[in-house]
Amino acid sequence: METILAIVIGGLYGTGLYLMMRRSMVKLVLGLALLAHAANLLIFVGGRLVRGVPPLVANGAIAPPDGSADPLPQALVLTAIVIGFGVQAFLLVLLKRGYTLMRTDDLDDMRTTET
Amino acid sequence: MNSLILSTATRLLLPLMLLYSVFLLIRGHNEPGGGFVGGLVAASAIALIKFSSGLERARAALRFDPITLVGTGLLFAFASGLLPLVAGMPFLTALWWDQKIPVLLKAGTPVLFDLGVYVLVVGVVLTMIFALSEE
Amino acid sequence: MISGFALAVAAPWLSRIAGKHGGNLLAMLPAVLFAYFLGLVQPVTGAGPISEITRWVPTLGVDLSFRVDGLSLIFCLLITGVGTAVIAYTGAYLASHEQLGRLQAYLLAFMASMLGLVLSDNLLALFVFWELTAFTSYLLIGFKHHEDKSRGSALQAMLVNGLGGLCLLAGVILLSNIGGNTSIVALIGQADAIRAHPHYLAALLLVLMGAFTKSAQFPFHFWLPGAMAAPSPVSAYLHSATMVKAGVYLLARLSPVLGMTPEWVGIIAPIGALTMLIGAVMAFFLTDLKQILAYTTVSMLGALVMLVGINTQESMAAAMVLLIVHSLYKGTLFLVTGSVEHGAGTREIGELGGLRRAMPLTAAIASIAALSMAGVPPMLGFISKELWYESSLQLALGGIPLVAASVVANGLGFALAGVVAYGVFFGKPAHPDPHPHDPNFAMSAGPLLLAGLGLVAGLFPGLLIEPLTGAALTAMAFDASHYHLALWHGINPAFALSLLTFALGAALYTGRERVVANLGRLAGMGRYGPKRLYELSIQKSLAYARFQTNLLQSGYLRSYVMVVVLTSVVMVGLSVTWDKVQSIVVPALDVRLHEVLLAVVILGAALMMARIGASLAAVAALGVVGYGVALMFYLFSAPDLAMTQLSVETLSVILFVLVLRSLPEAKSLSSRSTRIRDALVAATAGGLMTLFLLIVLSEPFQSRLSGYFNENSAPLANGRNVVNVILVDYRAFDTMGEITVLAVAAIGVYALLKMRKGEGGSR
Amino acid sequence: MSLLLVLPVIIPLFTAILALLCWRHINVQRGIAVVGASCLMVAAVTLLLTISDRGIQCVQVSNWQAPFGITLVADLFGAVMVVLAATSLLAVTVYSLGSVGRALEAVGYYPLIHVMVAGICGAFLTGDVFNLYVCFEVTLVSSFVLMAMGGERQQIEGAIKYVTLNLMASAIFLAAIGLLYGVAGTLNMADLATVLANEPRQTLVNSIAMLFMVGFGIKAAVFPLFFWLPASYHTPNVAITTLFAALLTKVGVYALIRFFTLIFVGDTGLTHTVLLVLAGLTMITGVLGAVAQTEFRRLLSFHIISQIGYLLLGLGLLTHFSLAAVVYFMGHVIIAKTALLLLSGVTQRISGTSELKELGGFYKESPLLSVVFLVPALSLAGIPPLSGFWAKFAVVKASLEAEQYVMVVAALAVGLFTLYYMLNVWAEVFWKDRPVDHPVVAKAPLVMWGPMVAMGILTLGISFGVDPLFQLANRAAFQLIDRQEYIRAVLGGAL
Repeated sequence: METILAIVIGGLYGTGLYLMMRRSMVKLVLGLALLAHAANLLIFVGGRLVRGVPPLVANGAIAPPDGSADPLPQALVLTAIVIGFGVQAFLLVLLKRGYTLMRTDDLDDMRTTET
Repeated sequence: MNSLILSTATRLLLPLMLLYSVFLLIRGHNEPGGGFVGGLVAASAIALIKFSSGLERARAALRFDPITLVGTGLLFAFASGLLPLVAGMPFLTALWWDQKIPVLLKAGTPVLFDLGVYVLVVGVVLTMIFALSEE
Repeated sequence: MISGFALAVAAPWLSRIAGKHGGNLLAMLPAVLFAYFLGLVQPVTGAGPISEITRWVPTLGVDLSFRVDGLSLIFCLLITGVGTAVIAYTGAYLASHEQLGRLQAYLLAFMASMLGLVLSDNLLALFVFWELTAFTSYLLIGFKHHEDKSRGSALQAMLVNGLGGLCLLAGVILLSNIGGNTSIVALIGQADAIRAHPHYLAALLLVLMGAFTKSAQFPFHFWLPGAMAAPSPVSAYLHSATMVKAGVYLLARLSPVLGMTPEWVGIIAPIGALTMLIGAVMAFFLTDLKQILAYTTVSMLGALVMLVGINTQESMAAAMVLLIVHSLYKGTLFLVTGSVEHGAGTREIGELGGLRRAMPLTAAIASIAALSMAGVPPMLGFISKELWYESSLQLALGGIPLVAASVVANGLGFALAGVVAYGVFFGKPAHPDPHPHDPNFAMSAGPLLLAGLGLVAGLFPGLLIEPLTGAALTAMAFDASHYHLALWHGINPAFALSLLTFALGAALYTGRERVVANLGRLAGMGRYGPKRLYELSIQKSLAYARFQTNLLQSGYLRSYVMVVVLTSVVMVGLSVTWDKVQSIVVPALDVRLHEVLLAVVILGAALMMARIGASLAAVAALGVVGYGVALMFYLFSAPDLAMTQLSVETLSVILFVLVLRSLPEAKSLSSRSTRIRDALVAATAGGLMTLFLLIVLSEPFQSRLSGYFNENSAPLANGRNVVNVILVDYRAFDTMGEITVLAVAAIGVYALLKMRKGEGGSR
Repeated sequence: MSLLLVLPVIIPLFTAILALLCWRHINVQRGIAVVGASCLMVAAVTLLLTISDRGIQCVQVSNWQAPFGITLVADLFGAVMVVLAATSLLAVTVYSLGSVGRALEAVGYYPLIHVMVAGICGAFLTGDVFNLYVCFEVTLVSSFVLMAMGGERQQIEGAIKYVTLNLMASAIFLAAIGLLYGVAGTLNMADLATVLANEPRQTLVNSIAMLFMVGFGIKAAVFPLFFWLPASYHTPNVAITTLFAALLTKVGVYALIRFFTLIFVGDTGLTHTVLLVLAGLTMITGVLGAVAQTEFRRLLSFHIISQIGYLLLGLGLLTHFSLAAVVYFMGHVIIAKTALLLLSGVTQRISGTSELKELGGFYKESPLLSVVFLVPALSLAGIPPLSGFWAKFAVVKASLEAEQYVMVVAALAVGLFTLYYMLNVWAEVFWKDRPVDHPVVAKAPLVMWGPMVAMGILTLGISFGVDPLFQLANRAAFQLIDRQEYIRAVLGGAL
């Protein structure tokens, strides 16, 4: 299953990057969102996959059952998801503000600071 | 948006959702859940008021300025880190009270920390939603 | 000695206070220093060098070790002596100028740096002062800063010197690395080893670059005439006694370390000779007094460098005497030019003549100086020329071109001495000016003194010059015990050459107008000189810089993204080797149907986004990806993640919709070929990532951390949800950061939406 | 001790929280911000002195032993960086009182700059790879907001590019962490250093190292990943630009230095050669970019890039002396650059423009300003005896000793170009007469002058105090090159 997910991750990176190379600001944001998904999945898969044994300690037990999933990548991904959300919310508002100011979604029109 | 059904439903749902959010917060240390998800549920409860009865009502129901909630949440989490410093331990060391408080299972600085996360998430989400709806 | 130097360094600040009280007061400082150094002549020539060390940056091998020997003493005396004259002169010359105080401050700072340069025994300290002289002279040359021309000249001087300075820096570091020491005295001890080192030639060339740019040798000579934009007293100081001589000083100073090799003689002497000729010839065709002086300076610098290049005891002695002579007469003549301009209002020789009557004192001073310049006995100039010829004649066949060049250059010099003194002050008044007059005391005293010294020194060479040059020769590792200096050397080949020089000079002076008229057309060739090269290289670099910057920094975000992606692909691709790719182990396909379906849905939704672009449908597809990922988390034992991802995804979709409803439907903006190109790049990057991940996944894996978390969560951390315990306890610091990010994002959203247009007010 | 190490993070964070709670009271926020920045300064200096006294120190946040919890480690290099961050923050905070204006102050300016510095200090002190990512994000998000804060068109344009490229960096960084964990199974830097030292799969580690290099390279504005910087740095308020210029790219460089002295030193033949090549190209493109500019702050933006090249050069050489040079260079460039940017704000305030063509006359009008310009500008151009000379000298010497002659030539040539455009600025802004159609529009308040002059004096201070400072840099370099002290401090006998 790791192999398949590796392909999915590659696909997410590819489409994300493709969207980022478009001229539309909205596509850019969508692309970044895909990139974030890809990175999160990558960390998750990097810690290897385990089916159906979450790292929870049963009431009264001392440790999670043997063969339970690696909890650390999960914690890392959780942090990354939340951070990603914060960034994305800001990005969306930036996009909105940009559109209100410039009345365009075309990134090629946004070169006034450099030319 | 001001439909009667929605506002009635909200009035009924609101306490339930808030309760559920607190439940998620508390159980988080032992089962899936935690401050973040709990906070999101609580925030959506308030957001529901906004959609049913308008921004002013939602603000009134919240009582606090959401930005202040953000600050308060950070402060709680931060304080849970500072307390151990007083006891001569490193920043954010978990300290636990010996006595078990019923319902809450055990009380300690990690719980305070999670509570901070909860409050902050409510503040953050509502700041965003309120600001976006004021446009 | 240290105290004297400290005072000089403090001078800029002193002068700022005293600046308003006139230049005479400030001239006291160099005068006192001059007296002080004069007092050192006896001990130094008698008992040998005096040195003193202060630690400065021992970590980098830089100390302020000052050492007074004959060589540095000659320079010190020139620097302070001419400095006294110049500073006193300046106070009167620019009496009413509002920035006089600053100019005086720069002059004093410059003097201090110059002193530091010639006194330092530490190569790096010497370099520090070297650069300081360059910068202070930059400020001096650009004194008339409101004029474009002044700014340009200052920049040009600074850049040429900067170029040399950088080479010198490399040379100095190389030299100290080879010799293992930064003290010049110590390096002299290692001279043989250094000359035999494979890096010798590189070090020599780098040092020469420094010396040649500073001393205005061909092809770097052009900055010197350009620097004439400075006020006359500044020119007098920079171009007679100080700045430009620093290069000669450096060569002389390092000759015991680097000299005495075929490379040294073979490179330095010809360049010196060439510079000498070019300077003299160019000067001959000019009509502006200051420019003439500038080019003759170039010529004499060439001569000095040539003599140092010949590197025999005689040539070094000749160089030392010539150095003194030149400083004295050239300083005088520059100051006189200032007085002439001050009095007559022009510097064009065509418009000047017969000023003798209106400015008798100035005329007298100028004549004395010019005689020295012409090398007529009994002036010191005559002695130097004799020595010069003698030392050149000692060379075997190779010396013939040098001798010939010297005679020609001196002949031209003789003629030009006539031009600047006789032509201006005697003869017919060419352009009757309303008020030419002799300047006041402060302006006359300096030149008078300098010119007088030249005369006295010529008559009594044994008095001061002989011991000084003798000590200087000792400093340059020659045995000077039998060294003797006299005005009259008897009738010998050198004297014959002198006579030849006079004859040539006289002929050139009388025939000057005809020669200039006939050859004047050739003067246009100057346009193709190194100055043009300098301008071109600046222009071309600028143009290239603009071109490259516009190319790279195009403003197109998509090309930035593309470059970043390609860079990543190349850099990572560089390191992924083929055998690694082959080592990928595809595990036995342990899959369930619903998982594969889920994977296909995620991938499909993502690909759909790429096709449909920017619309609510794309947002829905993004939602599908997000929920799919959440489900994947759930399937693989991460309920917390699934829950979080689910709620976050919902929230982001809501935000997306809230924002997107105010935006128009996006059109497809790129052409088909662009899209294909981008898709290829993106696919390569994605494919590489997959490959990379597969390589990693093929390796066995053992977490070093998770076992500990699993064992201790319940007993020690009081939590049974290990992931949550990690978040609020083991790695609570991360979570602290995470919620801070959220808080900041909220502020950001608030700030962006609340800010009204025009409130930013930053630009 | 355990307190001292966390103070650089919690002081600015606490300051930010307090300021956040006083959302509506701007004057209170101002007070809190200045007091907070001063406290940070005191804490940072104390930290540095302690480290200098007792060697590398570390603390386990949450009190779980390394490598399981998150370790904060302060070696001399980290402590120096913290002091520099605190210095810039203090200068910029005071400067902001006069330069930022109510509009920005009302939407959280002060909390944001303090959060940003908290993130930066965290990055300098953390001994954990993932925590470094979190600190980066804290820094980054606050910088996003600061960048876009004015809400003007230019800023939004700049911010979009800035945000996009930096988020790419984050995504690459995050992926690299995932892969690294997938190979080494740990996140603690010291632990990683020991694990990877015995790692047979060097080519795999190399690839991961490259991924980190790209991620950090974007943040450090290395060629050819620097585009976000010139696109955006000149758009926000000068105080914000100054803070960014002083610290943001340096965090990237810091991370590169930390990773490529501590963790990825197994195959320096590949990684550090690549670093050298990038260093040369970065220097040259940066300096050419600066030469082409006609606006003060954009010129300074490109200048930042060329200076990054010098820092990388020192890292690429990876000798004890070259690293010492880097540490000193870092201090020099942050201080001198801050001084110069603050000055650009003053000239802009007075003249109402930052186009070089439209400026002028300051030499005549303000000798003080002239001196405050010349000192850092010449220092950056490497004129002795100012700090930049010592920095450049050390780098060139290190390159010569390593026989990297191409780098020597590049470094020296870049120095000449730097001199050229610094003098050009001097000629345009100071020597040239003030253009008639661009008269003086305002006066700069004392709170703007103060920090600017102070940073100028500090530049002189590090110039003439070069010996003790370089000794410090030397010791810091020893700790970097001899990794054992670091590893022992973290893993053996921790608090």
